[in-house]
Amino acid sequence: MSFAALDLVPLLAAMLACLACGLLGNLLLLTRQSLLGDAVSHAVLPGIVLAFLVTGSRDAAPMLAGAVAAAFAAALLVGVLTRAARLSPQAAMGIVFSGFFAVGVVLLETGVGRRVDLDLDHVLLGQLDTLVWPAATGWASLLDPDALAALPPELLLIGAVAVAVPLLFAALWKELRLLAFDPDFAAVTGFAPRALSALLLAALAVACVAAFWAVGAILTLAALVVPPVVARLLTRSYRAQVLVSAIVALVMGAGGVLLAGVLPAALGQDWAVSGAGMVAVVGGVLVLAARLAARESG
Amino acid sequence: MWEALTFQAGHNAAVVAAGCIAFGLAAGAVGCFVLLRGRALIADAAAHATLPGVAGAFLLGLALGLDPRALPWLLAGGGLTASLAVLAANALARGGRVKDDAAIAVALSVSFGLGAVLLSVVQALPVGGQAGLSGLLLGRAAGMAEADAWTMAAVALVALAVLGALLRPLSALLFDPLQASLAGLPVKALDVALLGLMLLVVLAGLPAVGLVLVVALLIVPAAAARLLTARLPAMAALSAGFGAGSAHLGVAISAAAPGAPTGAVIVLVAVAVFALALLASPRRGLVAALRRRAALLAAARAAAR
Amino acid sequence: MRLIARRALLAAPLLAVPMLARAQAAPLVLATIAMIGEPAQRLAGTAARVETLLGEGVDPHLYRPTRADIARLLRADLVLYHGLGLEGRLRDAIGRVAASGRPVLAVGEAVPRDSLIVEDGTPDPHVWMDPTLWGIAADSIAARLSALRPAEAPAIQGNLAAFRAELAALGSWARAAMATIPRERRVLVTAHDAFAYFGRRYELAVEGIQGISTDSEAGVQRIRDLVDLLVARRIPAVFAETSVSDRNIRALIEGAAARGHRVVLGGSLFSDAMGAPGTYEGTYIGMIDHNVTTIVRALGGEVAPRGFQGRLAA
Amino acid sequence: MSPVPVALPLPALSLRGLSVAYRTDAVLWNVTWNSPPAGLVAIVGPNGAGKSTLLKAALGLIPRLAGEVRFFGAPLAAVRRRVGYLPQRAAVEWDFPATALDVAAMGRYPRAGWFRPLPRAEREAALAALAEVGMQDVAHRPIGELSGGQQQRVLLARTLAQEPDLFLMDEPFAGVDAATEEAIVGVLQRLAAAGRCVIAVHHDLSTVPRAFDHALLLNREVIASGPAATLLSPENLARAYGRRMSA
Repeated sequence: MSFAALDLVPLLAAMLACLACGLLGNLLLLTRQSLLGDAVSHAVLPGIVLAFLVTGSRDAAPMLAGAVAAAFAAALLVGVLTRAARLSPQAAMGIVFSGFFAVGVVLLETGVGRRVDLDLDHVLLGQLDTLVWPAATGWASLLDPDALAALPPELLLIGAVAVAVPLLFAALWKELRLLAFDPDFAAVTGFAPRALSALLLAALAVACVAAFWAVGAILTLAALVVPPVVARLLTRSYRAQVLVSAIVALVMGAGGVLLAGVLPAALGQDWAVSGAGMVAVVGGVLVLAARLAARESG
Repeated sequence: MWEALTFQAGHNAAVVAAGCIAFGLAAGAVGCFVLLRGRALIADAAAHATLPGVAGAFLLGLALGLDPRALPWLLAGGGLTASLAVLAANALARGGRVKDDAAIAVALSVSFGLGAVLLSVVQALPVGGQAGLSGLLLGRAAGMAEADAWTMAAVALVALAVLGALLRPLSALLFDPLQASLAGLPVKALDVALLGLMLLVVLAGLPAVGLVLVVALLIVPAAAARLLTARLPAMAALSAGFGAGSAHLGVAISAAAPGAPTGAVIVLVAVAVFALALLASPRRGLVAALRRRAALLAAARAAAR
Repeated sequence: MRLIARRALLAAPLLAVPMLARAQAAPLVLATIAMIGEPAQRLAGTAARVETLLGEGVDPHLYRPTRADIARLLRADLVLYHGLGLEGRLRDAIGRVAASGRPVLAVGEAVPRDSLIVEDGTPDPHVWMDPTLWGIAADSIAARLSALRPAEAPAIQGNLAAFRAELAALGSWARAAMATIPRERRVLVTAHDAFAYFGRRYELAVEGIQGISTDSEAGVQRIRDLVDLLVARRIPAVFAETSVSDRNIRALIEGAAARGHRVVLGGSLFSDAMGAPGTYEGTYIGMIDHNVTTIVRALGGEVAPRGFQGRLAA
Repeated sequence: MSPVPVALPLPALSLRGLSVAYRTDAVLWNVTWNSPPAGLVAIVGPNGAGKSTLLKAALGLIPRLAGEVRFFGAPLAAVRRRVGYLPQRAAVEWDFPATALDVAAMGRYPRAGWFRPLPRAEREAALAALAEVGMQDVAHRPIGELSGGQQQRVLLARTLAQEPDLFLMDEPFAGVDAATEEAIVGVLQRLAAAGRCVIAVHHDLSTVPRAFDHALLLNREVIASGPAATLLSPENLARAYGRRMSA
C-alpha cells in the first residue's frame, strides 16, 4: 500500500489549501480582516441547507454553490454593517456569522426535518485523512490517465483554486497591493477598488469553501491566518510578505500531514492523529518561532 | 406563546427561560465592555480554545484514574487553555507588527487544531464514555437542567457585581486607555478582570447553550445598545436588558413554534433587536438618517437650481 | 496506544484455535462499526480475521478517521461498511477503495429498500436495531466471506445457521418480553432518533429528543411535548445512550418530576455503538439483549434480570 | 515638466451646487465655485468647514447629495490622467509593508494600465519624483520607518509621479517640519511656474497671502473666493470664523 495511495493526496490537498488560503490571507491581514475566515466558516450553513431544500439532493455541487453564495453574502454584509452601523469589523463579523448560523440551524430543524441526517460535518466539512487514492500503485500513477481519473474530486477543486489564486495575484499584483494600501488613491486613478474588493471576496468565498470541502474548517482557518502572520513577522516588503507566506503555507501543509500520520507509521506505530489539526499546530509553532526571531532582530 | 412568556409553559421551558435570561443578562453586560475594548471576537477565540483543554483534561483524567467525564474537571481544562490562548494572542499582538485581530485569529485556529489532535487521540483509546465530549461545546439550550439555570444565575450575579464595582475605572479605561494608564489606573489588572469575566461567561455558557449562542449574546446585544446610547452605564444596562430580553422572547417562541431550536431562535431574536436598533435609533439609525437625508437631498437640489 | 487491533482478536470467540498454525494467513476483513464487525468475525470463525474501525462508544456521526484508520482500510482484503449515509465522508474513501478493485460490501444496503424507513428520500441508517433485518445483513456478510474463502464456505454457512438460529431465538424472546410491558406504557423515549426500526419490530412507540443527526438541536417545545407524553401515559422510564450526551434526557426527568410524575433513567442503551469488545454486551446478540432487558424492566414488563441467555452483566 | 505655460481657458476644477451630507448633517451646502485654470489655490476655513470633504466629494470618494463637478470642463472619468490626489498623511496606513519607491511608483500605475507589471521606465520616473522632493536616498526604506515629514514628501512624490495638470492636496503642510514645509512650497511654486493648478486644503491663514495666488474661504458654504492677497479681509474672516463661533 504505497505512499501514493495513502499519503500523496492528503499531502497535496493540505499544501494546496494552505497555499490558496495563505495567499488570500495576506490581503485579509493587511486590511484588518483576518477573522473573516472564521466568520465565513460559520456563515456557510444556511447556504448548504437552502441548497438541500431547493435541490433535494445531497451531492456536492449544489451544496458547494450554496456555501459559496452564503459566504459571499456574509462577507458583503460585514462590509455594509461596518459602514452603515459604524461597527468595528470584528463586531460586524460576530453579528453576521451568528445570524447566518442561527438561520441555518432553524432551517435545518424546521425545513429539513429531524429524520434527515444532514449535518454540516458530513456534507461540507471534508476530512483530510480520508482523501485516499487507492487507484495509485506508485509514483507512475501520476502519469496514468485511468488512475488520475480516480483522484478524489476534492483534490481537483482545491488544486484548481490553488492554481487560480496565484494567477490572480500575478495578474493583479500592483492593483491588489494598491487596493490594500490606499483604496482612495486606487479610486482616483481608476483602479476600481469596489469591483476589486468584490472580486476578492468572491475568490475568498470560493477558496474557503473548496478548502472546507477538501480539508475541513480547522485547517482552512489556520491556513488563512498563519502564513500571513509568519511572513508579517519576518519580512518588511510586500513582495517578501507574499513569497514567504506561500513558502510557510507549503511547509505548514506538508509538515502537518507528515507529522500527524506518515512519521508515526514510519516509526512502526499503528496510531495517527488528526492531520488537519496537526497542520494548525505546526502553523502555531511556526508563528512562535517567527515571533521569537522577530523579537531578536528588534 | 403567552403562557411561555409568563413561565407557565411547563417546567423545562421555565428552567430554560430562567437560565437563558440570566445568561443573556451576564453576556449582555460583559459583552458591552468587551465590544468597547475592540475585541468582540475574543470570545469566539476563547470558546474554540476550550476544545484542547477539554480533550486534554479527559486524557489527563484517564491517566490519573479520575472520572474523566466530570464536567467541572473538563471545564477547568477548557478554562486553562482558553486563558492561555488569550494571553498568547496578547503576547503576539504586543510587538505591534501583528494587529489584534490577526493575533486572535491565530490563537483561535491553532488551539482549534490542537483540540482536533487531542480529540483524535481520545477517539483512538479503547475507552467508553467519550460520548458527547466534543458535544460539550455544542450544548443545547433546550436541554438545560435546573442546576444549569442556577449556575447561570450565579454567573450573572458575579458578572454584574464585578462590573458594578469596576464601572468607574473600566469606563475610564474604555474611554481613553492611554489617559487611564497615565492616571495610574491598573490597566493590565482591569484588562485581566474583563477577560476573566468574559471567560467565566464562555465557560458557563458553552455546555449549557453552545458556542454560537455564547458568542452571539456577547456581541449582538452590546452592538444594539451602542446604537442607542453613548453613555457607558446606560449602554451596559441596555445591553444586559437586550440579552435577557432576547433570551426570554427566544425561549417563548421556541416553546410555541414546533421544531424551533431554542438556542438558534434566541440568536435570531437578538439579531432582530439589533436590526431594529439599527433602523430605528434616533441618533444613528438608518430610518432617521434616510428620512433626513431625503429632505437634505431635496433641499440641495432646490438650492443648486 | 491503539489497542483495537489486538482487542478485536481477543473478541474472536474462537481464539482457542491458534491462528498462526494455518499455512496461509487468514485474510484481514475490516468493518467500520462493531455492529458489523462482531457478527462478521463470528460468521468467519477461523476463515478470516475481522477488525473494527470505530472503537467502543464512538459516535459514527462525529467520527474523524485518522491516517492509521485509512491505512487499515487499504490493507484489508475485504471492507464491510454500513452505508445508508452513516459513515459520512469515510464512505467516499471506501467508494474509491471499491473503485480500485478491492472487495467492499455495504452491509446496510443489502437490506431490501422497501423494508427501510425512508424520510424525504433519505433512509434512516439505524437498520441494525431490528434483529430480523440484521439477519438479512448477516446473510450478505456470510455470502461475501464465502466468496473470499470458498474453501471455508461450509464452515461459514454453519456459523451463519448458528447465528441465525440464535437471532431467531433472541427475536421471539424479545417479542415475548416486550409483550409483558403494559400496553399504554410501550413508549421508548431516548436521547436521539436511533430506535425507529426497533420500535417498528416490537410495536413500541419511539421518540428521540434529537433528530437522527447528533448535531441537531432540539427545541423547548420538543422537550415539553415529550414531558406531556411521559405524564399522560404514566411512562416510568426514559433512556440515555452510550454514544450520546445524556443532558437532554436528564432535562426530561426533571420536567416530569415537576409535574409530579416520577420518571427514572431506565439505563443506558446501545444505539450507534456497542459495549466493550470481549464482553457479552460487546457482541451484537448481547447488545440487543441488553437493550431489550433494560427497556422491558424499566417500563414495568417481566424479564429475567440477566437477559435472554443469562449472560448480561449483573 | 513642459516648459511653456499654456493658458487654458477652462477652470481646472469647477463645482456647481455641490452639497454633501455626512450621515444626516450637511457638511457642504450648495457650493458653486470655479478654480483658476492654473496657479496655487488655497482652501481655507475653520475646522469642520468641509475643506477636506470638498476634495473627497469632488473626486467621488464620498457620495454627493447634489451638484456637478467638472475637471477642465469634463467629468473626472474622462480626464483621470490629468488629476493628481494627495490624501491627508494621517489617513494612510504607514504600517503597510512597502518602501518609499513602492509608494511613489503607485503614481505611475495608470501609465502601466491593468494587469501589466510596472515597466522599469516607470519605476525610474517614480525615482525621479522622489528626487524632486529630496527623498531619493530613502527610496528603498520601508515607509513605516520614515519620519512624518519624509512620509509627507513620499506621498507628494507619488502625486508628482502622476504628472497631472491639476493637483488636489489635502493638508500638505499638516504636522511637517520646517525643512519639509519649505521643500513643499518650492515644489508648489515650480508646478505653478510650469502652468499646473494646485488646490490645497490649508489651515495656516498667515502663510496664505504669501504662498498662494488664489484662495477659497469656506465654512460649509462659500464665504468668499478671489486673489489670496485680498481675500482674507476682516469682514470675510469674521463671516467665516465669526459665524462658526456663534453657530
